[in-house]
Amino acid sequence: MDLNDTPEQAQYRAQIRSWLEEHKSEAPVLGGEGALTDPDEILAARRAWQGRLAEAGLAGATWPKEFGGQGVGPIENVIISQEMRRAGVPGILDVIGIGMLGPTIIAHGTDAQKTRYLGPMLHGDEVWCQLFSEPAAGSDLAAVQTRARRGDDGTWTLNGQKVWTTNEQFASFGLLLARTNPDVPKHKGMTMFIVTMDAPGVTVRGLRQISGEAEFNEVFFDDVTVDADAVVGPVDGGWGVGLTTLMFERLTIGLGGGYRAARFAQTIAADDAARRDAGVRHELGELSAELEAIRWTGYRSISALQSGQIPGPEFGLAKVTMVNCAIRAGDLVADIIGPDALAADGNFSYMISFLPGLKSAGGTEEILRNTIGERVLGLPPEPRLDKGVPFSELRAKEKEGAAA
Amino acid sequence: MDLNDTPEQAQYRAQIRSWLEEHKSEAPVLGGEGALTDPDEILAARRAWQGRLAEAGLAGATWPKEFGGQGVGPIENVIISQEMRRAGVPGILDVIGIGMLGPTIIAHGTDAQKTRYLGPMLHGDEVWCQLFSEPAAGSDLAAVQTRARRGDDGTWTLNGQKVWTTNEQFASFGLLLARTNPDVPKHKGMTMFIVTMDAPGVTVRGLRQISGEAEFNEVFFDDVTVDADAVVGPVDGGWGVGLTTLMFERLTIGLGGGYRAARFAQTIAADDAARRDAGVRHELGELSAELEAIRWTGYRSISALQSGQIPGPEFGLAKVTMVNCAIRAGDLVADIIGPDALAADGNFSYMISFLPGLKSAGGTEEILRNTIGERVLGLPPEPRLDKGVPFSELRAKEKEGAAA
Amino acid sequence: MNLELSDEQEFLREAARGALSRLKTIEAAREGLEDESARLDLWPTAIEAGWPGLLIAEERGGAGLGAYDALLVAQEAGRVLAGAPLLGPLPASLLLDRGGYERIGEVAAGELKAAWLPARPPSELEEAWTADPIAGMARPPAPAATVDGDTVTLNGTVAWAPDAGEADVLVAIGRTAGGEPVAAAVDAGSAGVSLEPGWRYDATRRLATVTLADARGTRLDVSAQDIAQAWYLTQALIAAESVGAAETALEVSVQYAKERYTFGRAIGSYQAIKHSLVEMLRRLENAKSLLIYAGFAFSDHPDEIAYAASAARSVAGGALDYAARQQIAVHGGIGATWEHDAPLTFRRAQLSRRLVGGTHDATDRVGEELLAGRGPAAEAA
Amino acid sequence: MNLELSDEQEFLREAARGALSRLKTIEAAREGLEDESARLDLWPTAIEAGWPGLLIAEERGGAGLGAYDALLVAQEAGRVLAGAPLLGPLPASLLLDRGGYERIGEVAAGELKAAWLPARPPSELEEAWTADPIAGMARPPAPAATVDGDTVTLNGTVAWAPDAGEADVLVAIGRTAGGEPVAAAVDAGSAGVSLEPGWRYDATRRLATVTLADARGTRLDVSAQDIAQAWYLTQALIAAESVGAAETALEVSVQYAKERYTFGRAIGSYQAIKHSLVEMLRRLENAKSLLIYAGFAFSDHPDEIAYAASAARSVAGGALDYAARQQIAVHGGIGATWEHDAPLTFRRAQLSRRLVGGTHDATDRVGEELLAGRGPAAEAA
Repeated sequence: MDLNDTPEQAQYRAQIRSWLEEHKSEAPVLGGEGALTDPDEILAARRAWQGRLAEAGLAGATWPKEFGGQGVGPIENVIISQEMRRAGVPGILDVIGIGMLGPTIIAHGTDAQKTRYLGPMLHGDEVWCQLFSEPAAGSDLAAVQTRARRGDDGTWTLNGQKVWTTNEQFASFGLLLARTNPDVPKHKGMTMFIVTMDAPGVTVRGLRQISGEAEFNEVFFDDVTVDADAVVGPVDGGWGVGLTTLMFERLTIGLGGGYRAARFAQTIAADDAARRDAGVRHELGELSAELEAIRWTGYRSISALQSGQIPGPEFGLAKVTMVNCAIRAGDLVADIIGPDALAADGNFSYMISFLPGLKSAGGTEEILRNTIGERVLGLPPEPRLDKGVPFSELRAKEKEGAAA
Repeated sequence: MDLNDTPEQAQYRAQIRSWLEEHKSEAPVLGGEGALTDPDEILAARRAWQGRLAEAGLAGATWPKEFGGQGVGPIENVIISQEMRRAGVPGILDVIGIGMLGPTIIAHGTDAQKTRYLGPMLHGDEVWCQLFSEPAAGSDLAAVQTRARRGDDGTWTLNGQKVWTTNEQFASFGLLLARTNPDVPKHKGMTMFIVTMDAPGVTVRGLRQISGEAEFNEVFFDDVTVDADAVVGPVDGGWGVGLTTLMFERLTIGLGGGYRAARFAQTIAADDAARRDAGVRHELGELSAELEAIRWTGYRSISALQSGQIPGPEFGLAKVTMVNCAIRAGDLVADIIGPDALAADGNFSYMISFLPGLKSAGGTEEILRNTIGERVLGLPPEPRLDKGVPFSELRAKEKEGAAA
Repeated sequence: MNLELSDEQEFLREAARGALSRLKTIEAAREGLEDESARLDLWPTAIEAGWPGLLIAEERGGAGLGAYDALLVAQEAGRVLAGAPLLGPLPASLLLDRGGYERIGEVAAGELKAAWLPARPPSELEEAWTADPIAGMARPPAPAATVDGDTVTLNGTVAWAPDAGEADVLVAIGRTAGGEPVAAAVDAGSAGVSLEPGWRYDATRRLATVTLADARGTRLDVSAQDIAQAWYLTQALIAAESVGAAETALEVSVQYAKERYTFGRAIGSYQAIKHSLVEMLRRLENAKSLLIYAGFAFSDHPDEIAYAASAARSVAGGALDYAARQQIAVHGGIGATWEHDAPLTFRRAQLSRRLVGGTHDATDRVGEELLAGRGPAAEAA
Repeated sequence: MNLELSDEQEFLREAARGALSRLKTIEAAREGLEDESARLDLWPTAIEAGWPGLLIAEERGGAGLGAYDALLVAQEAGRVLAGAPLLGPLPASLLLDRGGYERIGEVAAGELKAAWLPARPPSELEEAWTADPIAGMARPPAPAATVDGDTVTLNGTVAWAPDAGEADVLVAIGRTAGGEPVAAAVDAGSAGVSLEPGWRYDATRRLATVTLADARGTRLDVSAQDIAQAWYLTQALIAAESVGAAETALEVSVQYAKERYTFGRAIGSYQAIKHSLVEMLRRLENAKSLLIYAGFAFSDHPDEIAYAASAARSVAGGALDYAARQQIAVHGGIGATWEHDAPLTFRRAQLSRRLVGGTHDATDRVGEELLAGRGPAAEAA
């Protein structure tokens, strides 16, 4: 058991650290004294900072060298994150593009696509968004209804709605999954497209959450035209392309920070009655022990990465633990403070409002438990009623069922 | 809102109370000073007491008069139970016979069966047991494998095993569900039989539970012969007969006593440190409030009976609440007392050992939640893979799946 | 035994439902979060429906109804997240009616709006009468009171008192030097009374922090038991509101679970969703049973009021907490958006559990009563 | 960062698994409930495997291994519900080794069997060093100690001490008049020592209540921190045993859920079963992560030992409680029968959670450390 770096990693870390030491004054200040406040300024500064990071090999480090990356492994990526956190500088702006969409294009895109899109993505000149989820699809990502029809001239016309997406408001491009053939089973009739976000017919609308803030967007497509060369991967083969994106998504979760027990403890310790209450102490202990556990689960996944394994879906359970413990912590702290804990400017009210939505974000807890039960424990799947049924028939059945 | 009797009920109650006042000295003493200890003596005394109750109209009161009952409604039955509890006398011995199996025979039996069996059942001369559940069937009552084959002489030969049954060790008869045709879907090929428990080939074995006590039995049938007139209801129509039994079973649950919060509170109050501990107090409060709720849910079902409604399956949720609260209470009390709470002769160790089994008794919590979700909330059922498939094929599929 | 509603009770409930249905309460709950002017004033509705006088004796101009009747109204208000003025006025009316308040007729008619300043009865671990704190877990003592004949002089602060900001007359609970509680009717506009109205998170609840500095009021001739009953009536009313809100959350969620499909099946056919809806039902049914118990205690068994009302609030509070979170979860992502109604239920649940002692304290009280041997006598009937 | 086991650790674990697999530990756990002679004495196994000297320095005849290595052994013992003599001997060996005990070589070789009498370090709400009580929630102070040179005289009782009934030498923790803890090696056969061996519910655990009446022992030269570490080592060992037992419960339950059919499907395909098995996994993985943390604290961050070991016990205890009950539930009725193994896991879980302070107290300690600002420093690495 060794929490330390190998000599090679230590050297890599030193190199990153020294670059950051030298350049951190160039990073935008997003919090505390002297912080930027104007959203446009923040955006511009973060784009520029991502550009600096890319030049220095700290953005997209796992990308192959030919596309501007460093060709390093996931563990080096973790080291970069740790050092950036340590240096107190903001991370890259386009996490989705660099972490998931770029790698998808590298895997499935044409040479022309790679040449055109990867450079500006890496340097933050063009931000990307992911357009997979739809309101009617829910947990079933493959139940895409956004329709792409091919015209006689080979161009495609898109109609539909995407949701639960971020960054659209300043994204240049989106990677969009659309249905191109409704008459085959649902996984088979989809195609992946690159869409220009300022194309005519694209409308982005903020989707306000419980807190009142628009953490996500809805995007509407109304007769949006894209060229034939916007297709990524084979026509009607979009599901396979999407799976690549989802695989890269899994690599990016579970290593992050999350809620720390000490923060809740400080608030409780400041209230003498709460501090001496046996019930409060016990509840704090219980949720903190679990939060501590997932910190170490995080180290375990880093260690797994290090020895060449990809962390299994069971590490997704850390998210379940994190969300549920944070919910308990919010309830505990607000029970102690009382109604004032719920004041709009309270230290915990944003968290209390944010968590119920987080519970569903990135797949509901139920879906995650299914996946882990099946992939990790080897339990048999639910019977599937939608297998092999053409998508158009499925939709008709649903409408019938819901009306019954 | 009125917790009191109607004038008619008050009169009925007075009549029951006065009979009990007069005759309670004849009841066997089962606990405290002067209690019987010899199991055979206890059994004989309880048979005799059931006979006295039957003569007085206090056993099988809801049975039609022609079969020895009083033809009264369920609310009068509740009054009888309440008064017996109040008088501190034991109830009837053969709850299963009088509450469920007798009514089944009344509904589906032949005249000869009614004449032969109902009288001795009512008076405790012949005790009955229910032989439905099987080890391999689990929650699926219809997955009966016990086989009944008809011989050329019209008699039937039984082979198989039943489980989770009570009273076999002194029962004269059992009502048994067996498969008579495996080549039709599973609900269609079963038949209900009356079996003599001392017939050659019947073996009863106690099934020890966690506590070490044999609260249930297994019964083995090894080439047991029954006559053609032992069939209750139509041949291959046993499932319908069984449903009648289950309907009467539902009427008998949910009105009983269960665990009372005061008992746990007394133990806690006796420990000064526990009594003053905020966490203990809160946990006691939480589980007690729920236990109190189901006491009033019980009154609600009595009130529903009174106005002619049969309590819905949602009242089955009271059992879920009861078991889970009692488990929490056991854990709380044992946490306070420490290892001594688990001593074989401790006040709570039997309860702690008993509850895990009770959680599955009478259908698992999961099955109950399915039933209530579907029947009460109107939610759609799970997809059924076994519908319309011949039983023999189902079994073959299972064996294949389990081996995979 | 008959626990069905009487015809009069059915009528009362239907009338409340009807009156509330004519108002856009849910919309107001949402819009009120950003625009205070969008909030509804339900006092006219309350007057029209006769709620202010519900618990006041008929001979003094009220309807002379019982606590359970008030719970039926509160449950209906909860169903549509209405900010009905009940938690402040009804317990106040109980004390004013019993205490021989002169202008009780005006209170009953709704011409004089009353609200009480809740005071928590002592318990083994907290031996004084206390008020809700502005923040934190330590409860301050109820305002200090000196009694001179019919006049009571009060000093102290009571935070987060429902409906107190709009009241004409406050029923304040003071604590004498000897630790005994005393109730007084204090004119809201009189010297030494300062009111700081405010709201938190749930725009349907009007709250106020009231500071009394040598404020004078008229003594009400009520016992410590009466004052305790006002506290437990408030607990039961919050329980009933919570039951109503949880009931709607269940109905809405069941409906959605039948209509929404994923992987070719209605989501309500999946055990995870189905069982969580059944868990909502289980908690709700338990809470309903305890509302009946609380009503029964008020009408027939006053020595069980503390136990029954606290149990009702504890279980109903838990039922609403669970229902509010599950309603969001069952609806998936859309359930956590501003335009959906589920977050409004969630806001209601979050604030309710922290008002008037809080759900947590009600649960503790159930334990307190049992540990002190004050649980229910034995089987009823 | 490398949290994989070293080759030596893999070997230690495999050796433990091998040694235990040659014994019928599960059968003994069942038969021992009715027949004390059926219980296994695992001391010979322990000697052969070198467990008594595991934590003793190499120069004094031990293996010089670390706490995490001991946890690996405990986890293996837990997997097969073995009554391995670890909870008494290992913390005792830690104190004897650090304290300059003369006969440490014999202890390391297993010729002299040592067990400690656990004493709980103070906390904000319980300011004295205390012992486990015979019954009830109030913890008695650790035995009173008077120190005269190298001799310590002890008076007091420690209940439910693991392995103490079979020990040759007891490591008793006394409390001086000034409230400071002092450790002493006491010959189990010496005057003033009375041992009452006993067991409860789980036949694999040998326990004893030890009364010291002017019993004399030799002072061990250890600090209060050392004594506290013995307590937390015991917590971590119980955690590791619990992880092992929960791991087996999960494996057995998953296997059954794949093979058992109802309504035409394997029961493991139903969400209710599947999600509860995943919940077993979630708790188990969390507990495993905390075992690593506890091992890391012992080897690299002694100021986090209290926090890490307590967190491990808290989460592992919860994982075993849950797994034990779910194992029974997944198996349906058959899981609650005498002949099944699931009740043996349940017995283990029930007793474990009440030993050496209990799971509950370990959870409280996690809160204690955080409230006192003694949580982990920041991100490691």
